[in-house]
Amino acid sequence: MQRILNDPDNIVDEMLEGFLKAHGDIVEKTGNKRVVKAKKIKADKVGVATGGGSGHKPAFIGYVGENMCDTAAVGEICSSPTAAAFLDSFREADQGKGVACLYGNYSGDNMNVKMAVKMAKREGITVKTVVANDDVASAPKDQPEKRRGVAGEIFMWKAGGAKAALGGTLDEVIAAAQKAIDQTRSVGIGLTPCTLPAVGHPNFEIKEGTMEVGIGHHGEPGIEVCPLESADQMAKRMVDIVIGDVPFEKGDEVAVLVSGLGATPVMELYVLYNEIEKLIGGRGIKIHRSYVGNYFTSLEMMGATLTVMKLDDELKELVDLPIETMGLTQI
Amino acid sequence: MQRILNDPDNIVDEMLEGFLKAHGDIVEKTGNKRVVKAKKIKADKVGVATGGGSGHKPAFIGYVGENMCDTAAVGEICSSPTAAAFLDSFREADQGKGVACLYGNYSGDNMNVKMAVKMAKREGITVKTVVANDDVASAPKDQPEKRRGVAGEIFMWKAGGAKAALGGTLDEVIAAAQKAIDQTRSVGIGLTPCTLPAVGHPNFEIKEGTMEVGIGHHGEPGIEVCPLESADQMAKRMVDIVIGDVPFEKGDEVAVLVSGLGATPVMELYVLYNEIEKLIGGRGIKIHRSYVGNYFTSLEMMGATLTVMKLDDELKELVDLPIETMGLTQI
Amino acid sequence: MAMFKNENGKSVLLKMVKGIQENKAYLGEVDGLIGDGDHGMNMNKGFSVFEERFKDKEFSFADGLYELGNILFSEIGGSMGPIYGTIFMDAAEAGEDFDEIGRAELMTMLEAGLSGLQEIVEAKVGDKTLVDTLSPAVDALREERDFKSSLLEMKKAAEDGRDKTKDMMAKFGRSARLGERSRGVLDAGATSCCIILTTMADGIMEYL
Amino acid sequence: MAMFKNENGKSVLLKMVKGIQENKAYLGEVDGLIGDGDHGMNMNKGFSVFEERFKDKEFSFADGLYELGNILFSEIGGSMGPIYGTIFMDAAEAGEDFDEIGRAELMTMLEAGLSGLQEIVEAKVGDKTLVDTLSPAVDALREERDFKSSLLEMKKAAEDGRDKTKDMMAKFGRSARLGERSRGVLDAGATSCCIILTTMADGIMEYL
Ligand SMILES: Nc1ncnc2c1ncn2[C@@H]1O[C@H](COP(=O)(O)OP(=O)(O)O)[C@@H](O)[C@H]1O
Ligand SMILES: Nc1ncnc2c1ncn2[C@@H]1O[C@H](COP(=O)(O)OP(=O)(O)O)[C@@H](O)[C@H]1O
Ligand SMILES: [Mg+2]
Ligand SMILES: [Mg+2]
Ligand SMILES: [Mg+2]
Ligand SMILES: [Mg+2]
Repeated sequence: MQRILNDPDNIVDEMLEGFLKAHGDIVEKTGNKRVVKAKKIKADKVGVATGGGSGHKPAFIGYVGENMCDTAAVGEICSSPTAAAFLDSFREADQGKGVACLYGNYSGDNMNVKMAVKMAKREGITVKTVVANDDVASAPKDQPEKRRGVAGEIFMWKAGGAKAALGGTLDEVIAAAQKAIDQTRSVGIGLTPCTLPAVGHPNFEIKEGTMEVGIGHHGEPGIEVCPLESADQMAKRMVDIVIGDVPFEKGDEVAVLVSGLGATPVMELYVLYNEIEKLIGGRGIKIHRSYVGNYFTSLEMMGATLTVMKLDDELKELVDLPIETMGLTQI
Repeated sequence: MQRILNDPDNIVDEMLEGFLKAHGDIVEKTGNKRVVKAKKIKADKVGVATGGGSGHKPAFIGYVGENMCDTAAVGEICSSPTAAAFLDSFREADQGKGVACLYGNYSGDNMNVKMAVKMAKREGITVKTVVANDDVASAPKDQPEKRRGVAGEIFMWKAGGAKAALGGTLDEVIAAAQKAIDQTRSVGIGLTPCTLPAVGHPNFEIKEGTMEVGIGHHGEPGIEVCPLESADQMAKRMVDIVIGDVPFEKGDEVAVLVSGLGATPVMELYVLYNEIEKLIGGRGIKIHRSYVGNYFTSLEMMGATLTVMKLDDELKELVDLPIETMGLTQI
Repeated sequence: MAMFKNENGKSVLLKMVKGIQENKAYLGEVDGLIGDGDHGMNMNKGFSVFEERFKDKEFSFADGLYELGNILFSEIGGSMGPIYGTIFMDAAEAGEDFDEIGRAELMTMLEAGLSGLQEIVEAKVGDKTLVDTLSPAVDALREERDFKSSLLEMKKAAEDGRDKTKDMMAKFGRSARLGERSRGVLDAGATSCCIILTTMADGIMEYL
Repeated sequence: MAMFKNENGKSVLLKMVKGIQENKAYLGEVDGLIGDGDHGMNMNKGFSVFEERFKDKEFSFADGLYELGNILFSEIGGSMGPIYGTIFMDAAEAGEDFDEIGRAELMTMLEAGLSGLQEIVEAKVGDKTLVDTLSPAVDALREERDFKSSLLEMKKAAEDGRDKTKDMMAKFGRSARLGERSRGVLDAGATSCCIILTTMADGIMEYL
């Protein structure tokens, strides 16, 4: 394992320390060492909280900052934060107008958030939630409640964060984030596995010369293992899966996000995007805004994800709002 | 080779097409398909050109944008752009006030830039150059002309680009960029090799359980191969090499940049930075600004580089100026 | 009839800790097949924190379970934080007033843990989760028997329950998304739960 | 005395192309040891672009060299663009007026290539670059001999020159930074230059 580590059991805490030092202008620490808070939070607005397991940089703490998430609870690698961390993140985010907790659909996160929301309620903090479930490959279309949240969470945070920054009520923030994720679909293709530092070897296999279509952010098996394809073929497969799942229509405007899974050279993401753009354009769909880079990763996995969100006027305004976070700064 | 590719011979052109589509708000194409230009260039200023081989994303085109580089010439993977591309990049960057060409010390780049400068001169375009040579491990201190340019180029572009944006003359821009690189030192540690897509297998080896101290951005061998160390030990080694080379003194202020080489999880860069910050602080040196992320990579190599620039008032002002590029957006 | 003193909890808890530590890699492998491979790592981390923090202290069985559950719940998180946290803390609360623990008392405790769990997860027997281990283990304690035989029955029920998860299709947790493809391997949580119940029984039996 | 017609250049150039194409992987390996491993790839790309673009055209030896050099220079870049670009284009310019090419004419051409190169790089014989191949090859052509013997001598000189780079310490290019550690392997440019000169000689000899 060729990695930059001290004791793997301390990696999350050390990472957090380093992160806070490097981004002291954007984030700050809180009383709970597993909760990070935005430095500049507009006064008197709805709080926006998130959280999730570690190993997905920039997610989750990399999306804390002005006009995006106010707080993030931090878990172990690939593992939900504790209910206590979520609760503290709600306390930090709350300014008396309630808190929108926008997180991903994983059983650990669901349980911990649910418990934290209950505890918050006892303290008089109203928390409403939106659960991202954009990963098309993780369950059939008629079982959306089983689908995982992946890179589409970024659009959910963007929309919810912007709505809150613009003065939306808790219900409006929740509605905007829910609409964003409802209009968003993602799919990933994995090319190599990843290794949890404390485990020391990959916990699943992707054979050289094959690829795993629909892989999850923690290496969850996808819908199909097939021979490695060219970038153009991968693009076609991804666009077909994503665009095929939601009624994207000719004339629609969309936001597109292509993220590497961690170790794929960024140059190759542009090669992939080059074809994705042609295929989406070829369907008469207009790309209003696009993001290409390492936006939601899985340690040192190779591969990429495609996320597409269908826009209406409201979502367009929310997506376009400037933000400053470690993961994405938009002027 | 688990990569996202079509014909490897076309990777650079396809990447460029994708890049231009994704970042149409920041960059635009020019008559030469291997030259990229910033979309917003302040009128009537000194032009700032750069260029280099591909495979180092965000470098080089990722640093084209407002207040940084105006143009970049793009080479094959790990290979200098042509003299013709450099020449065209000078033509695009020139607004009658001359062009500062800020590039890295590699023999191909040196030859092509030299020829392009000569050709530009014949057309009446004045081009002056600064050659980055921040890589401490690439040659002894008394042979700075042999040292490679690595991630320190980012500080050189930042300083030169900012000086030009603030209205500096060509000589002032060159002086600022030269000062930046003279005050900057870098070192890299490589943990895994990289594979050129057209070659199909790694062209050098780093044995599991070892690390290459002083590795170059193209896998050039370093100064020492030694057993893999902990993040803290790597940090110490890097800080000793970098801080030991230039007379950084107690009370100095510095800018620090920790870059991954491509495939190292960003989380681990923060673990590394956490210790680097302690060590630099421990020497009584103040970190004015820090960057941690994948800023100058080598395809899918694992490992990291440390770059430190000693600041004075001028460099501080230049480093702090906002920029908007694909590789770095600073508000 | 042989009973186990609640105050003798330490050696039982430490045996459970050891069981998890020794199976860290194995649990990771099982979870890696249809999950994300971190089950051994997270369990080991939580149990080891408990060991570290309490190795020089004395504590009862119920208090030990409570502290272990609380560490999992409030410091480890993941799925195991709420799940084992709830099981252990609810079992502990049900047992904190017992001086001596026999079959009926242990049943009361584990039953409380199981019903606490069922308040937070929907999984039932047959859904390929740790419920498939815990639920039959509790049932095995229902029949009146001497404590030692009961413990042996509980171990057997836990093992059988764990083994049955192999052919099941996962309905909850990460592996649920695999549908049919989740068959053929054990469930990670059922496996760790079996280790926990087995080492717990073994630890108690040393006092009988 | 046997001469080679400039107008018969195509088969010679295509032989050179083939030589580089067949050694793409080998040149990459040689460059990988103390350089960055791309020498075979870049050379192959340039030579193959030339082949693709000119395979259906007729051209003289001098014109072919010029076009090949120009492609390397203006489309490939790297170190090889300026280096081989200069060598080939300068050699071509020196030879464009020859109808027939013999020992003296070839010497004139390659000498022009070498001196063009020396205007842009400082490397001399002994510095572990392609100059170690090219320079002795040119020298081998100085002595009056029949053309065929001269070509054989030139090949031998190129091979010897290439082999000598093995023990040298690199003074220029990427591998120069390795100092003493650059000894023990061939120089990539010297190796490709030897292939180029050898296939060039072989191609010409087919007409003698
Ligand atoms: N919703 C759930 N209901 C019941 N058990 C669950 C649920 N989610 C997960 N589990 C149990 O947790 C185990 C996985 O634990 P672990 O790997 O530590 O967590 P994670 O799945 O978050 O990585 C599964 O094998 C299963 O037994
Ligand atoms: N400054 C120089 N002077 C002479 N020859 C050089 C110089 N730089 C490089 N070379 C030659 O180029 C070869 C390497 O070519 P190549 O691998 O294509 O370029 P790069 O080093 O840019 O990757 C070396 O083996 C050497 O023969
Ligand atoms: Mg997990
Ligand atoms: Mg090269
Ligand atoms: Mg797991
Ligand atoms: Mg090379």
